[in-house]
Amino acid sequence: MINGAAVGSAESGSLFGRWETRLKLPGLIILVFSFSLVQDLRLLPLLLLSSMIIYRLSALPFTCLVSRVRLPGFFLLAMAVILPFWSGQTILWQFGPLALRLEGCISLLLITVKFIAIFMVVVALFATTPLPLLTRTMRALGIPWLLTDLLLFSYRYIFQLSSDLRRTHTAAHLRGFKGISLISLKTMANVTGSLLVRSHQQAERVFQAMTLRGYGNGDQALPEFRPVVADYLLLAAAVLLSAAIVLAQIFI
Amino acid sequence: MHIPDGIISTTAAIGGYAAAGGMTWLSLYKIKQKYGNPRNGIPRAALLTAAFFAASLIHIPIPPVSVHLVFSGLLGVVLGWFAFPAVLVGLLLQAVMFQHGGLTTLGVNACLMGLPALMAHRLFCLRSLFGRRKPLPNAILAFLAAFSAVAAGAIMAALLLIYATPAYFDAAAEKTAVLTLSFAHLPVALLEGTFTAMVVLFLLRVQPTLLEADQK
Amino acid sequence: MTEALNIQGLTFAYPEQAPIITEISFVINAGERVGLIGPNGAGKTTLFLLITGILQPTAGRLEIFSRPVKSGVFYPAVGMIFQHTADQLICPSVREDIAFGLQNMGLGNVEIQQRIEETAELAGITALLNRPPHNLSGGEQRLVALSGILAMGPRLLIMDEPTSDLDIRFRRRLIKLLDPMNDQTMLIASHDLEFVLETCNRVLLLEGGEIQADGDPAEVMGNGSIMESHGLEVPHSLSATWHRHRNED
Amino acid sequence: MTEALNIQGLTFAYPEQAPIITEISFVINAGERVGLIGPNGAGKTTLFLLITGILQPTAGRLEIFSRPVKSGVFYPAVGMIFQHTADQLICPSVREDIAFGLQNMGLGNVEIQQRIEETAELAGITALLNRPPHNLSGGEQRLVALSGILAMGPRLLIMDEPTSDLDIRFRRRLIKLLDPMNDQTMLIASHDLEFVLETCNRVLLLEGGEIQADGDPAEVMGNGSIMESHGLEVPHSLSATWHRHRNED
Ligand SMILES: Nc1ncnc2c1ncn2[C@@H]1O[C@H](COP(=O)(O)OP(=O)(O)OP(=O)(O)O)[C@@H](O)[C@H]1O
Ligand SMILES: Nc1ncnc2c1ncn2[C@@H]1O[C@H](COP(=O)(O)OP(=O)(O)OP(=O)(O)O)[C@@H](O)[C@H]1O
Ligand SMILES: [Mg+2]
Ligand SMILES: [Mg+2]
Repeated sequence: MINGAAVGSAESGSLFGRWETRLKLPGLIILVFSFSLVQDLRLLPLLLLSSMIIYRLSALPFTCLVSRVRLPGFFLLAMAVILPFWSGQTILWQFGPLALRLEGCISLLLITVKFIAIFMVVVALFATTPLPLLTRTMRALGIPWLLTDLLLFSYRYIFQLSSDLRRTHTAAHLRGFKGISLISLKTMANVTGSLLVRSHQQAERVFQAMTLRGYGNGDQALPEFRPVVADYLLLAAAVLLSAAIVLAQIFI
Repeated sequence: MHIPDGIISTTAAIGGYAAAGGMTWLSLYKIKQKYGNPRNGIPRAALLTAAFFAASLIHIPIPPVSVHLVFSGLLGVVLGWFAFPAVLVGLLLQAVMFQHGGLTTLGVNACLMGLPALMAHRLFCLRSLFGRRKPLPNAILAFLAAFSAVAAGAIMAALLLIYATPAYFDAAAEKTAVLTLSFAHLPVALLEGTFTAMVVLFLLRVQPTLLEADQK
Repeated sequence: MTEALNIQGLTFAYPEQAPIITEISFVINAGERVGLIGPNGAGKTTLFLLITGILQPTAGRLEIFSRPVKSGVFYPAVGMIFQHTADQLICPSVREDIAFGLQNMGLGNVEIQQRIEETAELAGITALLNRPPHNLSGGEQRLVALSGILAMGPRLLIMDEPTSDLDIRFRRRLIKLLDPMNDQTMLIASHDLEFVLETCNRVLLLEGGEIQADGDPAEVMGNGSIMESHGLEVPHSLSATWHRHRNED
Repeated sequence: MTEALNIQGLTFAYPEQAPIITEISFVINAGERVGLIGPNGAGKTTLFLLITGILQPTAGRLEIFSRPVKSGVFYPAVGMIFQHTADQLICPSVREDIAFGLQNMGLGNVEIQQRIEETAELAGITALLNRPPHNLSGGEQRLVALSGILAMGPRLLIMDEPTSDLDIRFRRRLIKLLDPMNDQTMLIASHDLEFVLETCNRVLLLEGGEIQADGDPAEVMGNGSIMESHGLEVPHSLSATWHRHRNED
């Protein structure tokens, strides 16, 4: 389920992998928000085109997208069932009680295209930025250290705790546990409770270890900030594109 | 409930970020008030966040589908004021590790899960009225806390989907949709409530200090 | 003689990795007590997970008491003590934890209680029955896990690193507990060669994915050239007898 | 001679429990390598937590290099390797983990990188620097934790159970790594008496909250009556020399 390799599979060779994270993060966030602002159907081709270019720049394979779209895709599917038939007044086509409505179809089109465009940009962002780097960048950008430390340490323990959980599961199986079902809810609760208790006990020891190495004593060094011209150019391109989209949406 | 990118309006997305920012600020303020040096609480909050994250990957089959627990209630009960930052961090971790997007809706999703978690925490704190270590009030309050956390999350999500998406429902259809979405979550809320009550009973026997997030 | 465990041409690799175990074959007869030694990462724990059907072999055949091992199937005949015992303790009290496996076997309440009392008595943990297992010391946790397994009456007992972190008193207690179970088949992985020497009557040396030696514990572990060529050392008690023998000659 | 550690009348009890440590007094001089032995639950880990200022004594005085220990204050002069090494590795990569303590000491980036390279070289873990610590083997984790501490240049090195779960190769590597640090003051708790014998020049026996013996390792651990009265055993290598001596007499 969780594997280390999938995390920030830094395509560091690509233009995107090399883009200074402290500029990449704000640049792409501004861009996705400008995408989400779009209401005009005529802007959709521009959105798709720019997200495709961005995805190309990240040098990620296409399969990367497909494998990750499943979870949010399910939600989109639900919208596809609801919107065209229940939203709006203008009926395009009627079959018994089932009526295909224009406004719903337009909404669906808008939602789908915006989703795909934003999705591609966000995948390109996260797949080229390893989490530890992302965390330090967030701190450099002024996010409170309590959040960034929490993020970093949670990330550190996820792998270990999921393998702890797996081992506990294995142990239960070896003693005849039939697997997860409604009937075995009590065992599941025990397993979860055990995991929490052990995590709590471990947290105590981890805190001791961190204190001994001076946690909270000095400021952790921030990643070196050495942008080159290309970094600023990319940021400028992202900001300009966002501005263009916003202006077009307002004035066209 | 996990609202993907591009579905809700930008105003709602930005509003979500603003609300999440405010809630985080409030949480950090409360944490500082309680711990003095809030760094002391970080390893515990981080390990428990990771544990919840790991546990939420377990799917429970309710034929014909399989659901996974949200844990918003349990999270609130165990983490107290740390629950909101923990939810935020958990969602960001998910977005980064599974890379399924959710960046513009991060604030909204954090509120959908974090606010009910805080509510669950307040609700569970009522146990001090009945005797903190008595199993029955603990179990009942844990059930109510988790049940209402899921229900609140579902209702908030349904409202958001109706009023913040570019859809044009008539009033009657809206009402039906909210009701349907909420009722669809009824079995999940029941499951979550029962499960949380069981875990709380376990913790009460094995490590009651884990339930005293409000005590410091 | 009954075969407790029959392994033929067993090969295993973790996904997308080089094989950890390559075409291993050996037979353990009922009543043998076999020590499994080998350096860190040799694959001892992996071999145990294969035997218990948790991992599926890439190739090869695996039989326990003449029944082929199918993954995911529950065999109360096999019991395993984990390297990290804490992973194995899941219930809120020691009593419930021992009962867990027995309930899954479908036993009645009276028999369950009786078996719990008996095993706890044997392991000397009767006083702990109502405590939560999570707050016990490492040695006590090991004994509780062992009781949970022994109560199920396994015919093959597998232990992974049973003495790690234990002091000499608990180690003695463990040896004493295992001692009278003379007809019990056991397979014990350990870096504690003295422990293997005291409890086993046969030893297997696993390294580089293959069984490098198989035989009498004193002979295999006393052979300096075998041990050193696999990064191990002759245990002190054996080199001592060796010294003594030489001196007496 | 400088005093590395001076403990006078130290007493400690966990909240609402009977005292674990009662009026202990001893002095460790700079450059001594002291082994701390005693059964499970004797309070070895507790004593270490007191020395490092994580726990606060109920009564008594505790000085490190003539400075009283205050709880909550950061002393880079003291480094500790934990019993569960995995708890000590807190960053997502080995390099960052070694850097963690150095950053908290307020060192500059260039010096940090240099110290990382040097210590990694010394411990032989250069190849691991970019890997996440949590999926290293137990032995590798121990070496990484040790590097993280050594890089901070502690004057007193405290190790809790450093050889548990290690195979003989890693155990050798650890002994070799510690060997040239002759002027380093060390305090090592271990159930592995052979390891204590090989690395220490003084031994303390802790039981029942008190120091029961203090002296030369071979003498204390070779004394059957002391060892047995505290639930320990004379290590094999000593009983062998003993045998040999008797034979030679
Ligand atoms: N889930 C896994 N996925 C990939 N590789 C693994 C996994 N578990 C173990 N390995 C690798 O397989 C090899 C054998 O591991 P195993 O735990 O079986 O060794 P071992 O003999 O039990 O070692 P030890 O004495 O340290 O317990 C190691 O190199 C380990 O890194
Ligand atoms: N946080 C705690 N709260 C209460 N009691 C504790 C706590 N930690 C340890 N103890 C108890 O204190 C005693 C000493 O424990 P400690 O861990 O110091 O022993 P140890 O000598 O290190 O044992 P081992 O050899 O098993 O590591 C034990 O009886 C233990 O149960
Ligand atoms: Mg192993
Ligand atoms: Mg200890």
